[in-house]
Order: sequence, then C-alpha cells, then structure tokens
Amino acid sequence: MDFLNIPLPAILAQLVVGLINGSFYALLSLGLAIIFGLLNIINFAHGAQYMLGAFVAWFGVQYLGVNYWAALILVPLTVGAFGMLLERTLLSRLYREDHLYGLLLTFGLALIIEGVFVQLYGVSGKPYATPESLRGALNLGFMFLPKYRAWVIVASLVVCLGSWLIIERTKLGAYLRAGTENSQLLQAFGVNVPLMITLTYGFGVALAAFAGVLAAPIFQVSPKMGSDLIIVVFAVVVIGGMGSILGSIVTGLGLGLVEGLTKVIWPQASGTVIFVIMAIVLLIRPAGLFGKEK
Amino acid sequence: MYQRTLYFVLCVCLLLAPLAIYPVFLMKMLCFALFACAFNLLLGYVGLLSFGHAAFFGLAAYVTGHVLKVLELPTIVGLLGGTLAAGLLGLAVGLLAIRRQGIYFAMITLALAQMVYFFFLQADFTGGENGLQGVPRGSFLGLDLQDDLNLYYFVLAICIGGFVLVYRTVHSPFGQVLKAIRENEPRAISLGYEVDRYKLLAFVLSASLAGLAGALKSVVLQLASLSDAHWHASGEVVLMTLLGGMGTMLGPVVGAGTVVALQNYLASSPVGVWLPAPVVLGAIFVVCVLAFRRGFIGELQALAKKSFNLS
Amino acid sequence: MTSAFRPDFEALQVSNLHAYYGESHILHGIEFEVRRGELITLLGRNGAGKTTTLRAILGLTGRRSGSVNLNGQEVIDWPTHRIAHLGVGYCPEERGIFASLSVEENLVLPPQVRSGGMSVEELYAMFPNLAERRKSQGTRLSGGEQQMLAMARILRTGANLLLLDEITEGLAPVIVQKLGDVLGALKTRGYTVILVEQNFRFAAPLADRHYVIEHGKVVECISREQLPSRMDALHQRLGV
Amino acid sequence: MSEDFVLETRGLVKEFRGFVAVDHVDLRIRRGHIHALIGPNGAGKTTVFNLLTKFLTPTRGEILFNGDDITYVRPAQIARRGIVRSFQISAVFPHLTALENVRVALQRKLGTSFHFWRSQRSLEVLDARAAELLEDVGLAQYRNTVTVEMPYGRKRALEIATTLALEPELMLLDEPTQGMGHEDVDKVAELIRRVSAGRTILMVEHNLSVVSRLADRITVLARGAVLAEGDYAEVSQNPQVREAYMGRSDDQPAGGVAG
Amino acid sequence: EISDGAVKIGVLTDMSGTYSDLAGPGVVAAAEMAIADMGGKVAGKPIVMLSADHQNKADIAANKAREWGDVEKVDAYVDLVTTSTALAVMEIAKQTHKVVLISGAGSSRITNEDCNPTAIHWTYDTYALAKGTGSAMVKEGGKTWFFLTADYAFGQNLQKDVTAVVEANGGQVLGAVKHPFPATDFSSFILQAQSSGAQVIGLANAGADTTNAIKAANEFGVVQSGQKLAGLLVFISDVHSLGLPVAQGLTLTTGFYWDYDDKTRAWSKRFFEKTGKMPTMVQAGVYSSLMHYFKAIEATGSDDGPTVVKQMKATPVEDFFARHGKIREDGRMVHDMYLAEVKKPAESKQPWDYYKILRVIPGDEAYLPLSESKCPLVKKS
Ligand SMILES: Nc1ncnc2c1ncn2[C@@H]1O[C@H](COP(=O)(O)OP(=O)(O)OP(=O)(O)O)[C@@H](O)[C@H]1O
Ligand SMILES: Nc1ncnc2c1ncn2[C@@H]1O[C@H](COP(=O)(O)OP(=O)(O)OP(=O)(O)O)[C@@H](O)[C@H]1O
Ligand SMILES: [Mg+2]
Ligand SMILES: [Mg+2]
Repeated sequence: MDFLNIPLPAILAQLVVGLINGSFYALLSLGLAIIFGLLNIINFAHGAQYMLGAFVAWFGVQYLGVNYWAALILVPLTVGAFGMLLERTLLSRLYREDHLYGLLLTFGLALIIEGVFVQLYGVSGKPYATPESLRGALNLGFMFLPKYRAWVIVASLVVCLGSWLIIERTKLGAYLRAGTENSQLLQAFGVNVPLMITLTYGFGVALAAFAGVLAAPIFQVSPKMGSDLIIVVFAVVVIGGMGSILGSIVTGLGLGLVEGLTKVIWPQASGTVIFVIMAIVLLIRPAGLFGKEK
Repeated sequence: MYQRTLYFVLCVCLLLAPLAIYPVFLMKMLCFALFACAFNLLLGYVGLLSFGHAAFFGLAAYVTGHVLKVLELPTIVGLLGGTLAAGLLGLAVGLLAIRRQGIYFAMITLALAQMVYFFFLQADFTGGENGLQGVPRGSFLGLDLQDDLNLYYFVLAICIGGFVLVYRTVHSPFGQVLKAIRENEPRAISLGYEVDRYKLLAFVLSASLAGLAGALKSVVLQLASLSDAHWHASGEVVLMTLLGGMGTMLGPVVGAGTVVALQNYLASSPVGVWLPAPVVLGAIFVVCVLAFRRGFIGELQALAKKSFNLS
Repeated sequence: MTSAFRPDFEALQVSNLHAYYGESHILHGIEFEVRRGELITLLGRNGAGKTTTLRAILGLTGRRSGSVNLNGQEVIDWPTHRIAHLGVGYCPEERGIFASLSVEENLVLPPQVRSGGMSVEELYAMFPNLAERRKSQGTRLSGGEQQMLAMARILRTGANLLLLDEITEGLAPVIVQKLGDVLGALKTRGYTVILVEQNFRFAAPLADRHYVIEHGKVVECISREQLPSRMDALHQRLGV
Repeated sequence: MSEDFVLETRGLVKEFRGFVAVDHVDLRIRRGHIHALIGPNGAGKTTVFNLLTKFLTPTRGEILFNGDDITYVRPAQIARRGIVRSFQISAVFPHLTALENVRVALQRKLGTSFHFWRSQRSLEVLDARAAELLEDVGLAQYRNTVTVEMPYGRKRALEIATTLALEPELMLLDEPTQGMGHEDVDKVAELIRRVSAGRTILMVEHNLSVVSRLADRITVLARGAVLAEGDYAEVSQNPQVREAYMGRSDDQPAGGVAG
Repeated sequence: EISDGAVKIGVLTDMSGTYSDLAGPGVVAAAEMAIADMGGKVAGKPIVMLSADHQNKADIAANKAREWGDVEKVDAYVDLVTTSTALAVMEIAKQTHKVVLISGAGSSRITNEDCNPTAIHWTYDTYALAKGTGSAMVKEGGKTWFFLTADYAFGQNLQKDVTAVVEANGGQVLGAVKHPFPATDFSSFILQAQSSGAQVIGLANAGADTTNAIKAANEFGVVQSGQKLAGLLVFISDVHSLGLPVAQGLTLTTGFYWDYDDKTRAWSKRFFEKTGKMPTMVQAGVYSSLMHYFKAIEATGSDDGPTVVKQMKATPVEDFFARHGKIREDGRMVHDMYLAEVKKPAESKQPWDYYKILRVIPGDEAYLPLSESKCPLVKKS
C-alpha cells in the first residue's frame, strides 16, 4: 500500500504530525473566528497574543517559579485579561467603523508588541523545557510519537470541543452572531453587549495564549513566532467560513493533515498549499466550507 | 478652483524637491505613491480591498528587470512590458476574484498572490531570494537615465501621468458607473449594467498601474526582489492608503510618502536604536485609527468642509 | 418623579426629551405619558421624529437628555440593556431580523425580561407562516413575514411595555386585521403599547390617545373621546 | 397571441431547498396595462419579480418577453431589453445627487460607460434630459440634493424617475408606496398613472386603495400559485381572495386614507 | 587626501529581523569599539559611523547605500547580513568604487561569480562551512547524508556545496527535503530524515529555521537513535538560545570562537562588557575588518576605495579574529576556520562555555581554491 512511492507507515506518521499542527491551527483559528464572529474585527494581533502566551509562560518559569501546568491555566487568564484591557480601551471605539480599521489597529498593536519583545529579548528566542511527566515517546508502531506532542493533540481537542459546545449549546452562539449584525438591537432586547464583547474578546485572546503555552516547549519562545502564523490561521478561518466556530476547528485540523501530506509529496509547496485550497474553496463555496451564504 | 491651486503647488514642489531631498529617495516615494493610488482606485472607488496587489507590483518589477537586463531592450520597452504583464495577471486574477465581495475578495486575492509568490520563489528568472540585481537604467530619448536627476524627472512625469489617469478614471463616465455600483450594486444591475465587467476593468486598470509602479521601482533601485511580491508589501499598501485617507485623490500619495519616509528615517536614526521601526510604525497606525480615522487627507477634507459650512 | 413609592400608576412618562444624531438635534423636548394598560400612538409625517422618540426611550440614539421615567424609575442615564430588563419590548421599523440566525433562532433570541410571555407554540399559532418557515434563514423571509417575526419575538419575552414602529407596513390586509386583534387582546391582558403608525385606520380604533409629533416636538394630544371633533386638525397636521 | 401580451410566463416554478415559493404561475400581461400582483405575505410576489428580472433563476418554466424566450438571459441584459424594476426596499445611489442618480441610468445609452479616459463632463449633455425627468416626478427642487438627505417618499419618486430614464417597455414596481405618508402615497399613485402612458406596468402593492385606483387587471397569488385573476371588482368579490388576503375589509379598500 | 575631511563608514545590518541577534546591535557595538580603538581618528581625520537597519530587504539596503554614497559621502559599507542585500550594495559599489566589507552574508557567490573589485568578504562563506563540516563528518564515519534544506538560493547553495564535499570524501547523499522558508514546524521533515536512515542530517538553513529544526530533532530523539546533526550555519547566538540540553552534540564550523585563546578572550570580554553577550563570528568579523580597513587608510593616507582595497589586499591579516589571514584578489579574506562540537551541559564550566574546538581548518583548505574560482578578477595563469 504505497502512495506515490511513499510507504504507508511514513504516510501515517506524517498524518499524525499533521494533526499536531492542525491542533494549533484549530486552537488559533477558533479564537480568531470567535473574535471575528462577534467583533467583526480581524484580530491581526492574534499571532502576537499567541507569542505573549508563550513568553508569559517563560517569565513564569524564569522569574516566578510557575510550572508548566499552572501556566496552562494562569497564562491564558493573564493574557486574556490583557486582551480585555485592549478591547475596553482601544478596540471598543471602532465597532461602528468599517472592519478595515480594526485590522489596522490590531496590526499596529501586533507590531508594537512584537517590536518591544524583540528589543527586550532578541529574536532567537528562549528555551522552555518540556514538563518532566511528558518527556519520552510513545511507540505507535509506525513511529515514535513524543508524549508531549500527543498531549498537544488531546489538550487542544478538548479545549476546542469544549468551547464549541459552550458556544453552540448555550444561547451564547446566537447572541454572538446576532451581536455582529446589529448589536444595538440586541442591547434593546436586554443583552449587555459591551460586556459580552469584552469577555468574548478576552476568551479569544486566552485561546491564543493557551496555544502559546502549548507551543512553548516545542518551538523556540521567540517574538517572531506568531507573525508568520497569523496569515495561515487567517486562511483557515476563511476556508472554514468566517465566524463559523465548528468550521474553524474542523478546517484547522483538516488543513494540518493536508499540509502534512504536502510535506511529503511536495515539501516546498507546503507553505502555499493552504492558499491553493483557500482559492479553490472560495471559488466553489464563496462563504467557506461551513459558512452560511448571505 | 481651490483644488487646482493645490495640485499646481504640489507639482511645483515636486519639480523643485530634488534640490532639497535626495532624488532616489524621492523616486522611491513616487513609486509607492503611484502604487498606493492604483490600489486606492480599487479600494476607495470600487470598494474592493485587494490583499494581493504586491503580486502585480512584483511581477512588473521582475518583467521589467528581465527585459532590461537580460534582453537588453530600451527602458521604455521594459516599463511597458512590466505594466502589460501586470495587467494580464490582473485580468486573470480579476476574472477569478471579481465575483466575490468584502473579506472574501480580499482573501481570494491574497491566496492567488501567494501562489504567484510561490512561483517567483521557484522560478529561475527571478533569481530566488537574491533577486534580479544590477538592472540597467538605460536612457530615454537620448536622456541618460543613469543620472539621478534625469531619472527623477522621467519618473515624476510618468507618476504624474499615472496619477492623472487615476484622477480621470475616477471622474469619467466609467468612474460614475463604478460609483453607482459601489453604492448599490443590485440597482446598477437592474439598470442594465454588467457590473462584473466594470469591476474587472477597474481591477485590470488598478493592477496595470500597480505594475507600472513596480516597473519604475525596478528601474530606480536597479533591482527586483521577492520582498516586492510578498504579502507584507500588499499589507503595506493597504496601510499607506488608509493612513493617507482612502477614497481621496491625494490620500494615498501622502500615506505612501509618510510610510516610506518613516521607514527610511527610522532605519538609520538614533530613535531606531532604542525604538525599532516596527514599534514606531505600529504606534502611528494605532494613533491614526483612534484619532484620525479618515486618514490625513480625509480628516483635512472633513475639517475644510466643516469650516466651509460654518462660514 | 424620584419617589420609588409611586404606585404602578403610570408605566412611562417622558418629559423634555432631547435627542441628537451626531451634530443634528432631532428631538426638541418630547413630552407624553402612557399609563399601564394603555395604548397610545405617535403620529406624524415622515421624518417628524417618531422613530427617534422610540429609540431615545431605549437609549439607542446618540446623545439624549431630559427625563424618561419607567415604572417610577428615572432611566435616562441607564444603558440600553438595563432599560430593556424593566420589561420593554422593541419592534424596530427596519424589522432587524438577523440574517445569520434561522427563523426559530430569531424568535427565541431575545432574553426573557419578565415572566408571562407567550410560548413559541402560541406564537406559531398566531403566525402560521412562521411555523412553516421556522428552519429558514431569517432574512430569506418575505418582507411581510419578517414583520411578523419581529413582532412575534418580543411577545415571547414577557415585556409588557411594547414600542412598536410601523408594524403594519407591508402586511396583507388580513394580517393587518389579525394584528389589530392581537393588539386588542394584548391590551386586555394589561400590556402597555406605544404604536408608531402611518395607517391611521388601523390605529384609531385601538388607541386611547394620539400624540402628534412635528419637528421633534409633541404638538397635539388627542384622546379617543376628542377624536371625532379634532379630525380636521389631524387631517391638517398629517396632510391627509 | 403574444401580440397582445408583453410578458408571459408559462409554468413558472421556483423552489428553495424543497420549499416551493412560486408554483406553476402563468402570468400574462397585456400591453399598456397596469397589472397588479397582490397576495398575502410570503405568497411569492417578490420572488416572481426576482425571477422576471433574473435575480433568481427559475427552477422550471419559461418567461417570454414580446414572444422571445428570456428565461436564461442575464439580469443586465433584461434591463437592456426593456424590463426595469424598482425594489421593495428603496434603491437609490445614496451618495449621488438626484440628478446624478437619473443620469447614471441615461448614461448607458451614450455607449461611453467603459471610457475611463474621458471626462465626466462629457455626461453633461444628459443633464437636460435628467432634469426633465426629475421635473416629471416633481423633484425639480431636489436636483442637486444628495440622495441620502431626501425624505423617503421622494426617494421612491426618484427611483421611478431613474427607471423611466431607461424608457422601459415594462416597468416592475415592488410596493412603490410602502412606508410613505399619505401625501406621498397619493403623489406616487398619481405619478404611476401618469407614467403608465405608453408602457406596461406590473406592480406589487398591499395598499388596496392604490390598487383599486390604478390597476387594470389584478392577479392574486397565494402560496406561490395564482388564486384569482380579474379586475378589482371581480377579485375583491372572490371569497377565496377575501379569506386569504383582504380579510373582512368592506368594499372600501383598507389602508391608506385616514378616517 | 581623505575625501570630505572624514572617513565615513555605513553599517548596514539587520537590526530587528531574524538575524538581529547574530548581527544587529552587536555589529554596531563592534564597529563602535573599532572606532574607539582607533581613537576616533584615522590619518588625522575623524571617523564617522552611520548605521541603518536594512530589514533584510535588498531594496532598502540598495536605497540606503545609494543615499549614503551620494549624500553622506560614505566611504565604506559594513556587514550586510543576507546575500541579497550584499549583492544589491555591491552593485552600487561597483558604480561608485566604494569599499564593501561583508561579514554577515554567507553565499560564496559574493567572491565567486559576483565578485567585485572593492568588496571584501570577511568572516565565512557557504563553501567554507560546507567544507569544514562536511569533510569532518564524513571523516568521522558519517558516510550517508540527508539534508533539510531551506527552499531558497542560500539553502540550495549550501546543500550543493556540502554534497560536493561529501561525495569528494567518499560519502553519499541519500536525499533531501526542501522546506519552505520560513517554517515553524520541522517534525515532519525530521521524520523524513529519520526514515531515510542517513547517518548525518545536514541542516542547510539558518536562523530560526535551524533552531526549530534542532529542537524538533531533539524531541524526536534523532541523536539518541544514532543519527548525527550537522548544523551548516550555526552561530553561537543560536546555541545560546537553544540551550545546551537541546544543542549538545551538534557539529558545526565557525570562523571565530570567543574562548579560543587569550586574544579572543580579551577582545570578547570587552565586547561582553559593552553588550552583555558574547560575540558571534559576524560581530567579531566586523571589528576585525574595520580595523584592517582603518590601518590601510592610515598606511595610504587615502580613503579612495580602490587604493585602500589594494593596500588591504597587500597586507596580511593577523589579529584576535584572523589567523593566517590574507585577502585574495577575488575579495575573499582567507583565514583559519574551526570545527567545533557543542558541549554537553555537564562539560560547560561557565556561561557561554559552549564549544569544544575539534580541529583548526587552515584557510587555504577551508575556502574555494582560486583555481576553481569563476571570479573574473582572478588572473588565470
Ligand atoms: N441615524 C441618523 N443619523 C442622522 N439623522 C437621522 C438618523 N436617523 C434619523 N435621522 C433624522 O432624524 C429625523 C427624524 O427621523 P425619524 O426616523 O425619527 O422619523 P420618523 O418620524 O420615524 O419618520 P418615518 O415616518 O419616515 O419613519 C429625520 O430628519 C431623519 O433624517
Ligand atoms: N432566497 C430564499 N430562500 C428561501 N426561501 C425564500 C427565499 N426567498 C424567498 N423565500 C420564501 O419564499 C416565499 C415567498 O417570498 P416573497 O418574498 O416572494 O413573498 P412576497 O409575496 O413578496 O411577500 P411580502 O408581501 O411579504 O413581501 C416566502 O415564504 C419566503 O420565505
Ligand atoms: Mg420612522
Ligand atoms: Mg415582497
């Protein structure tokens, strides 16, 4: 059972690895989709917030003795709170404007955050040790899967599905969608929209920070770690259908797999394949895979 | 009337500028101003946000570089070749993208531009990430363009030409239809306009002008590189346009001038040492969005209108 | 108006209400009151400020000043969502159906602000068109169906002060009649209603009082009893 | 037979994911008539309009215009052939002046609409005609007003002027009086009557006083299908129509007139 | 004879991008040290330094270099971190006869087919890296190779150079995977390298790509399972940011190591006091190249490009940085290179104690022989 002369175990291994990347895409695009869905803001600072997550985790170890497991909870809370502060002080002034302005503002914020970190910590990044209990590898037969990577898949799937359930099963999802379209009317129905927006933005940012903590032991904790990811993650959201929560999760995982396969078949194109898929999807299904057409 | 004077003063300033400012830097500014104007034709007047305009800019730079360096044809042929190539690419991209709107349009242009970028990265004639270096400037009608001042006036003339073309397009029968389409598309259809064709023509025009800007740039700086086609460049032109004021004639020019000047200044100023350029640029975007949302020119216009109304 | 111990005598008292959209001053001191269980109308030409009055009550305009007293509470400084929780239901002129929600999701969207709202079944019985299209996307409904949905969804929330803006617009005569019946029924159930209407024939038999608005001011108040005698003035005001 | 009829539909059907919004509708619109399409909400009136102007594609059936099959013609082409519509929700170009609104419609015939190198002054030759049209609908004083600033009723009038600029053979009006004060209703009704000379009009309208005043012929739709057809007297006496649409309204048309 | 009454040098480097740690502010600091060590003067005229961030973009570098040349009358351009910026600036220098002292950029093209009479390539190049690491690893028994190559000209050049060296030494290249640049996740590529069964995995990339690849290799147990990692372009700043637990065992070639002998230590301590970091070879190279440049001006009393370069080429280079250094006619500064291995955490005695120097590679052995050069400046006899 070879595919393009590549042995099946190799393909399986690549799919597993793809799934890990997919988990990151899913987590990040979920946050982005939630923020876009509600605030109608393309949160260009998402990559920077992901980076903040990793850095705050590193600060935790470095200066406060906060271990990985505590960081997994505390860091999203901290960075989420920072996100809420940004929302209250800056973003909240833009809701009536074209969403281009939100993009410009968050882009500016991303530049500032990243620039400051480069200035303070340099670009090459900091090492973050894998927690003791997750060192070593699992033998899957066709590959050795580092335990930490397996944990990444589990953790992000749980968080993604949990968020999805909360949003879809409660009325929150309907509020979020309605709030994007006409927040004034929703307020007239008695929903505290500003509070809801702040909390949701905070939640989206917290998801990014969570992904950042997950990423810290795998990649270098570096100021630039988020900036190239953002455009890919954004493509994931668009393919999934803007604002579709489930869409962003499924597409995130799916694209991780596709990208993984591309890395064996035509590796140099693995950075571009997502855009090819995006172009095809948008030409066939204008509102994305899970999006509703207006 | 008052506008005429303004344009006139501006032209005079541009004619005299090389006396005070380094001409190559001015030319770079002009190229980006033309690029931003071309982009604004689409964003400001058709309401289409293209996130892939760097593809046209970059393609033209490569084609022009190739025509001048490898084929050793005259400069003007190089410029025309670059512009034409960008226009053709614009036609292809436009045909695919034009049916989509808003963010989806932006995304599909981005996706196509990324593919173009990938092509540039893989193709031989682009020289990969080293780019095409040492593009000869050549001459035009006996004018030696190797000389910075000669080249400056050559570039200035072309850029003004491009600007006038944008101005004319916006204020033409065609521009009138574009405006109608942007305001109410179904209504325009029901009046018998094939809106897709209008949008497509606008897209091709915008792409060609962006290409002209890229072609000029490769003559001015004598190189074409991948960063011209990177999505960062597409993003930059969006920022320039918003900063200056989208949907205004002069906005993109001012925005491009500001961004290019800032980048240039910050790259080598002492400020840049303790405050990296991205931080300063980022701060400017934030302040711009919060304080002058309509962009520099947009705010000025609003101010002028207000004081006009009051008086 | 500050005494918290006023009996449920009046549901809403608006006095000296000013409202602005940006720079433009739209309402110039609106004054009117509605008592519990009453139905009043706001009449006036296009652009007189009727819609703005309703929006100003809910705090949906830009700046506003004056006094809006709801069940004995001064709410002029309250945020919109808190005002709604005093039991106010708003049916906007442009209907405000959410495109990203299905008909049923639209219907159950507004949170319950009081007990005693109608059930979804009751509402479907009242507007069978909606039952049939319940899974449809909200804005795929026909113009009239959207109007029904906008009305139905506030009846579910238990709101007992209804602000209704031109609800008969674009509806077939049968439905208009049905709405008339519904409003009548609501009145007997003790609902308080402020109705903005162009369709005077529809409003006249239902209303306890009519307020005529011109240029952002109440210029006339006509009670049901006065109506026959004041018909001429009304004709003139409304240019009929 | 199509000599008499400007527009004919045969077995027109439109389904939305299983829901039949328009169900075998056979319309025949006689040249020179004002033909009204009425019916309960959700009956499919707007959908029929969308089908006729190709904003939607029919699931089945055909549409004939002057005997030609136009079932699969593109929307902009429909307008060029002489079918022009107005929209249920006011459709003007909000940031153009009234004059420019009309001129956009007139401009097409100059054939210079793709000329991006030409000055827009070249359009000034149309101003006289545009002003004339504004005059016709009583908007002379709004000539240089930006459309957003115009009252609602005047916008509807402007829409009609814009439509007229194309000199359509067949004009489709979707609820032209909706949302208007009584004054405006009368004005618009009068306007429609005036412009009906020399052309055919198909209109959707809930305001029965307008319908009764204007319509030569009425088709009643209900649940996507034709329920009845005839002049006002016939239709308004039809018990099915009364039940489905007019309700218990007396002979006097509902809506509209105060008092 | 000093033009405009001052010697102006323009440092063009990456101040905020991917390479700002290995060059960037440290390069500026090194240049400042060189000027200070000259007492701020050369041939009786003040030395003026300008610096700019070229952001790794050729057009910014070209624009800045041109402006500096025309307006500021800069006499020499220093550093230039990526090949594209170096080539762009060399193109300008060709027209204006200014001196270019390249330290950060690595492509051997700079002194090969694109060589330039007034450009000097100081610190290292891809050929030397390939030669050093490639031949050493093969000699140690790493016969079969697999490459992770950044999909751009630099990476491909590096791969090509190493392949030639490996094959010349009797080794064999089993395959390569080209990864997009930049890439974040290398696990997939590492898996492919693992399943190739090659004894050596060559990392033909740079900066963040290299560090992330090393991290992934560590995670997937590449070294434990018996394969060796060869970093083809690894700077001490990379090792510092990876930490020894991850980087240990990596073999690499470098043009400079701070802890090599007393001279290197003395200079590096001074650098450390100024910047808080130990110098990379690029930063040390900038100092060395500038000092040599200043001395040539001192000797000739002129800052005219061709004159100074002629003098520089005529003088051997011997300082804390360069052993047995000389500048060839193609502009290559040939000096001894070092094959190093990254220490185990236990072996490291103090901060920045990272490398074990395995072997000194004499300059003539490390760099492309002139006989194979495609540089037109080389007179073939
Ligand atoms: N968002 C807004 N911004 C600025 N002006 C507004 C806005 N909305 C309404 N206006 C202006 O406020 C005035 C009152 O409008 P309002 O909508 O309250 O009128 P109305 O009495 O409800 O009329 P209609 O019968 O047409 O619904 C009008 O002159 C209108 O142009
Ligand atoms: N795009 C669509 N998708 C699904 N259903 C639709 C769509 N458009 C219309 N419908 C449905 O088709 C039916 C007919 O709608 P239409 O808009 O034609 O009604 P109408 O007769 O114009 O009613 P009204 O008088 O209320 O405007 C409605 O039940 C509506 O929900
Ligand atoms: Mg109103
Ligand atoms: Mg309708």
